[in-house]
Amino acid sequence: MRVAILRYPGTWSERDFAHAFSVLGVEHEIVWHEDADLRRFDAAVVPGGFTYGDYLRAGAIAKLSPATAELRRAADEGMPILASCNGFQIVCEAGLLPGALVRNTGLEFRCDWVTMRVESDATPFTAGALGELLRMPIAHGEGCWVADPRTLARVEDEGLVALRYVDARGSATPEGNPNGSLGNIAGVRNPQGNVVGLMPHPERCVEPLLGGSDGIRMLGWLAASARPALSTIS
Amino acid sequence: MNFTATIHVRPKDEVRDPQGEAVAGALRSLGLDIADVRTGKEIVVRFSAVDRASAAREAERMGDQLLANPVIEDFSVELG
Amino acid sequence: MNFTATIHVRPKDEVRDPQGEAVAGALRSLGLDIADVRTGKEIVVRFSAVDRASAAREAERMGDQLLANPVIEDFSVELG
Amino acid sequence: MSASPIVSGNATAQPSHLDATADIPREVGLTDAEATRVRSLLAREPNPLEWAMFGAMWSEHCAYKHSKRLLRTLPTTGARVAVGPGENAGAVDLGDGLLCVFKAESHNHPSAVEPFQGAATGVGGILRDIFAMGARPVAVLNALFFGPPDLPRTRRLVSSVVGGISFYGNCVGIPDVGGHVSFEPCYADNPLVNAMCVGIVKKEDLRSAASARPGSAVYLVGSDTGRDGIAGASLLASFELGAQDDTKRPSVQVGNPFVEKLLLEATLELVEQDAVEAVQDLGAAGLTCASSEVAAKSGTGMRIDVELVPRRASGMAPFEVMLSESQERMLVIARPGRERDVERVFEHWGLHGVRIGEVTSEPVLEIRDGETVVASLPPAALAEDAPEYDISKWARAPFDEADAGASRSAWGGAPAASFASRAVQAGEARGAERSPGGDLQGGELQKAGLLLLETLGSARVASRRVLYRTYDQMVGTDTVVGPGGDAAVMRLKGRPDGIAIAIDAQPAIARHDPFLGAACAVAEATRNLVCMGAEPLAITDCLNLGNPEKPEGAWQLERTVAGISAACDALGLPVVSGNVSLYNATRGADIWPTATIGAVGKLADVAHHIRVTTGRAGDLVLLAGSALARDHGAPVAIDLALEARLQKLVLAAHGASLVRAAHDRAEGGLAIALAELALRDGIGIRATLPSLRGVGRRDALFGEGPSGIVLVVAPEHEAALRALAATNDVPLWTLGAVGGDLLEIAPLLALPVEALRRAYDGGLPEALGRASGSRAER
Ligand SMILES: Nc1ncnc2c1ncn2[C@@H]1O[C@H](COP(=O)(O)OP(=O)(O)O)[C@@H](O)[C@H]1O
Ligand SMILES: [Mg+2]
Repeated sequence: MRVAILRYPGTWSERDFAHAFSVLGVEHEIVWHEDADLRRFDAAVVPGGFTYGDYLRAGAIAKLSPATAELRRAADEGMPILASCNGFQIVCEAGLLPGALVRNTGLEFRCDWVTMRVESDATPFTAGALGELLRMPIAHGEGCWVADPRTLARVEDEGLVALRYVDARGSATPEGNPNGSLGNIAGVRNPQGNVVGLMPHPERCVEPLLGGSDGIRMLGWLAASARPALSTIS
Repeated sequence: MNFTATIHVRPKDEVRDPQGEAVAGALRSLGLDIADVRTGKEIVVRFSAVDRASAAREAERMGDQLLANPVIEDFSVELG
Repeated sequence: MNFTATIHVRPKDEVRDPQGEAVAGALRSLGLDIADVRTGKEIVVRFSAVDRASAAREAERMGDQLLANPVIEDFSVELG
Repeated sequence: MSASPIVSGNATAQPSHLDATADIPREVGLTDAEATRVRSLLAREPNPLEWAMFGAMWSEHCAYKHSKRLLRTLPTTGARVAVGPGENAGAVDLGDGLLCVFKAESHNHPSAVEPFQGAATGVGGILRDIFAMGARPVAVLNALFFGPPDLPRTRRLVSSVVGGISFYGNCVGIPDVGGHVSFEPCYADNPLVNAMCVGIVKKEDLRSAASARPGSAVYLVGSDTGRDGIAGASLLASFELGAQDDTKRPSVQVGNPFVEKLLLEATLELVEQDAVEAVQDLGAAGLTCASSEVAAKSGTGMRIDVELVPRRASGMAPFEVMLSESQERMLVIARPGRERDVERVFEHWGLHGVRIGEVTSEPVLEIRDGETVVASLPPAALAEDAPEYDISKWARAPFDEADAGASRSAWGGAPAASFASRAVQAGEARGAERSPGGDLQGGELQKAGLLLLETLGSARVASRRVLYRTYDQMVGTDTVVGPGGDAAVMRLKGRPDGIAIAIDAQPAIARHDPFLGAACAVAEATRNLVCMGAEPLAITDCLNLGNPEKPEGAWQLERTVAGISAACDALGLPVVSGNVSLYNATRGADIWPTATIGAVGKLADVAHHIRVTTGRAGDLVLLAGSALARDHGAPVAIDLALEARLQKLVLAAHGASLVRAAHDRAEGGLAIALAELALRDGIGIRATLPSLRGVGRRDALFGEGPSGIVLVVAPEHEAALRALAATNDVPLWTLGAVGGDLLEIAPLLALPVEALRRAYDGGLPEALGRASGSRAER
C-alpha cells in the first residue's frame, strides 16, 4: 500500500501524516499539488492546514489547483481518499463531498479532544468500527458542517454520515458538538464510500505518548500489508 | 479596458450563518432590537477585459468559480 | 418600525489586505487580467427602531462600536 | 498609548519628506550629542536619508542604548551554549547533532495600537527570528499582561490579542504550548504582548547573519514593501499624526501568516539544499537594519538598489523603502553559483523574491536608487557604534531604606520592602515578615472554603483554558504535554530525549523589588521545568520596563538585570537570547518592571517525564522547599541556594523514579497548588498545613512565596525521598494523602473537587464577562 499525501501552499499536516504513516509502517510520499499524479498510489490523503491562508473560505482557493481534477478522477475510480480538517474543506469546496464548512458557531478556533461515534462502516477508513467511539484532536476555526435542508436530509437518509460528535455519554448532544455542525456531523462519506472527510486529526493520535491512539482505527488498515509494525507501537 | 466589479456574496437564506448569529447576539447586548443578521462579503476587483460585455461575463465567472460557494452562498455582480 | 441596514466594512486604502492579495492571485490563475482586489464585509441587519432617524443613528453605532475596527477599517451604512 | 518617545509607527508618523532645511537629526530622533557622534564617525555631514537610517538604527529598540551595558553583565556562556546573545536567537546543544534555538520578544506598542494585528505580527516576528537561524519552529509560547479584567477595554484587548496570536500561529501551523497571563492595573493602557518561539536545527544547518561573503547575491523575498509602520520602532516616530497628507502615513502593519508559512518552508528548503550562506529577517527598521547588520556582522559591505525592491504602494521615496516595516520579508544571501536554485525555491513556493544587490568587500553599505547613489555608510557605524548610556549615573531607588513607605506605587497597595533583595544579595534568606491579616480569625476561619473558591476562580489563578483552547497546541505531533501543565513537554522525533519549555513573570513582586521579581521569575520558570522532570538548560529574557531616563526607571532596569544574573548564577544557567522593551507606561506612570523569562530544559527520556496527574489514592502529598509565604505581591525573600537545592532534589527524586506528580506552589499559594493538583484527575486530597512559627493560617493557605514544590509519591517511596531531601538539605513536610472526592485541608476547609472544577474552569470567562458581546467577529 502506497499513500500519497497532498501538499498545497499552506498545508501543515502533511508532515504529521507522514510521521504517522512511518509509525504505522505505511509507505507514503508527500506530493506537491501541482505535480499530483495519483496513478502511482493506492490511496490519498488531503491533509490539514491553512491552504492559501484560508482566505475567502477555507479550501476555496485550493480547489482551483490541478490536484482537484486528479482527486476527482481517482475518486471516480474508487481510490480510498481521506480528507482531514483543511482537506475536508477542500474536497467539499471541490464538490467531492456534500455540504460545506463554515465558521464555528463560537467564532473561535478550537483545539481540543473530541469524541465521535462511527455512523457508517461502509468506508475503508471505518470498516468494522460501526458504533465505536473514537477520541481524536480537533484544531479548526471553520469546521461547522452545513448544508441546505434537502442535502442534509439526503446525507442522513443515504447513510453518508461517517462520524458524529458525541458527548461523554456517547450521545450526539450540543455539549458534544465543538463547532455547531448540523446533526453533530463530524465526517461524511461519498455514496461509494471511498472518499471520507472529517474535521478531526487521526494523524495526531497514533501514539499513546501524544495522548491517544484511536487514529490507528482509521489509518491502521492502510498498514494491512505491514501489520507487524503495528504491534511495535505502544 | 479597465473595469471595477463588486461581487457581493451572501449566505443562502436556508443555510446557517454562525457569524451572523454571533453578531446579532453582540448587537443585542449593545441594547439594539435586532431581528436577525446575515453576514456576507464584498469583493472589489479591478481588472481589464476587452469590452463591457466580456467584463460582465468575466465578473460572473469570478463569482461562479471562486468567490461564492454555490452550496451555501448566492452572489450578485455590480459592474462599475 | 422595522428596518434593514447594510453595513459595508472595508480595509482602509493604505492598509494591506492579505485576503485581497490571495484572491487576486487565485483569479489570475483562472486566466483573468487582474489589477487588484480588495475584500470587505457586508453585514445585513434587520432590526427595529422608533423611527428612521434613530434607525440611521443605531446603524451608525453598529458600525462604530462593533462591526468595523476603526484603526484599519472604514465603514458605510445603507439604510433600506 | 504611552507617552514615550519610542512609540510604534502605527500611531505616529514619519515626515512625508525629509526636509533638508529642518533640523534633521532631531527630526529622526537623535540627540544633539548623538548627531555629533554620527558626524565624527563619518567625518562628514550625512544626507537626509542617511540621517534617517541612523535615526532608526540608533533608536533604543535597535541599539539597546540604555540596556547594552547591563546586558553584558548577564551570564551567557556554558558548556551547553551553542549560540549566545547577538544572533537572531540563542541556541543550546541538545547533543547528538541537534540544537534548540529560542528567543522571546515583545510586541507591546503595536499591540496597544492595534491589538489583533499587533499580537499577530509579534508571533510572525519571533518565528522569523527562529527560522532565520535555519531552525524549524516547533513551539510558540506567549506571556500577556493586561489591566483589570472587568474593564471593557481589557476585555476587548484580551479577545483581540488572543485572537491575533491564534490567527497567526494556527495558520502557520506552529503549536502554542504554553504561556502566562497577568491582570494588573499598571497594564491597563499598555498591555504587554511577549512571544517566545523554540526551534530545532541540525548543527550543520545552523545559519548565521555573520557569514555573508563578498560577491554573493542579496535577495529580498516575501511580501511587497509598503508604507507599513515606517521606522515604527525608532524615534522618528515622535511626530504627530494629522499634519500630513493621509496617503503618506505609515499604516498599521497587517500580518499575512500565509506568506510567513511560505517563507518558512522556502527558507528551510534553501538551508537544507545549502544554497544560502546567510539569512536575516526584516523587523524593526526594515531593510536598513537587515542589510547593515548582515554586513557589519560579516565584516563586509553591501550594495542595494531600492529601485529593485518590489513595492505595494506607488511613489515611495528611498527612505520609505529603506525604513518600511512591512511584515513577512527576509533577506537571503545566496551562495555564489546557487542563484538559480534560490530563485527556483522562491518560485516553487510562489514567493516574490528579487535580487536587490550584492555583498561587497569594502565595508560600505551603499544604497542606490537606480543609477544614483543615495546613501553610503559604514555598516558598523549603523549597527554597532550607537552610544551606550551608563544608566547607573542617574539610577536611584524610589525610596530609601528608612522610608520604605514612600515607595507606595502609583497603584496603591502595600509598602515596598527592600529587605528582600538585600537578603538575597547577602546570600542569607530571611523569614517572611508577618503580613497583616496573616491569620484567619474566628468567622474568617469558616470562610476559608469560600476564600479558596474565590481565589481559585479569580482571574489571577483560574484556568487559562478558554484562551489557549483557541491555539492549535498539537500540530507538528511533538506536543507531549501542552498548556495546562507546569511546563510544556515536546518530544524530538526519532530520539528518546525531549525538551520542556516554560514562560513566567513576577510583576507583582517586581513592583516592590525589581531584583526579587526578576530572580523569582527565573526561579519559577526553571522550577516549572523541574516539575516536569526536566533539567533546565538556559533561559531567554524579555524585559518590559518603563522610562530608563528617569532615576527610578533606570534603577528598575539595573535591579531587574541584576536579579536575573543572580538567579542564573545560583542556578548555573546561561541567558542565550532576549529582548528589551522600554518606555512602557500607562497614563504617564511606568508599568511595573516585568521580566518575562522563557526557560528550556532537557529530558533524557521524554516518555519518562513527571506526569500531569493527581496521583493514586493512598499516595502521599508533601511540600518540599520553603514554606514561607505571604499575601500576593508581598515580597518574600528568595533563598537562591535553597531554590537550586530544591530543583536538584526533585530532579534526583525523579531520576530515581520516586515522583508520581509534582506541582509548583505559585499564584494563590499552597491551597491553590493542592486544588490544582486535585483537579488534574478529579481526585480529592486530604491534607493538613505544615505548622510554622510566625506563619498565620491564612498565609499558610494562600500566601505566595518562591521555592515550594508539592510532590506526590507512592507511600513506599517516602523513605527514599526523605533521605534524598536530607542529603540535599531541603526541608520536606508531609501534608497528607490523595484520595476521596474532597479537597480537605483540616481543619480549615473541605470542598468537593467538583466545586473546585466549576470555580477553576468558569473563573476566567466570568471575570472577562465572556457571555456578552465582544468584538469576536473576526
Ligand atoms: N497565554 C497563554 N497561552 C497558552 N498557555 C497559557 C497561557 N497562559 C497560561 N498558560 C498555561 O496555563 C497553565 C497555567 O499557567 P500559570 O498559572 O501561569 O502556570 P504556572 O503558575 O505554573 O506558571 C500553564 O501550562 C501555562 O503554560
Ligand atoms: Mg507552575
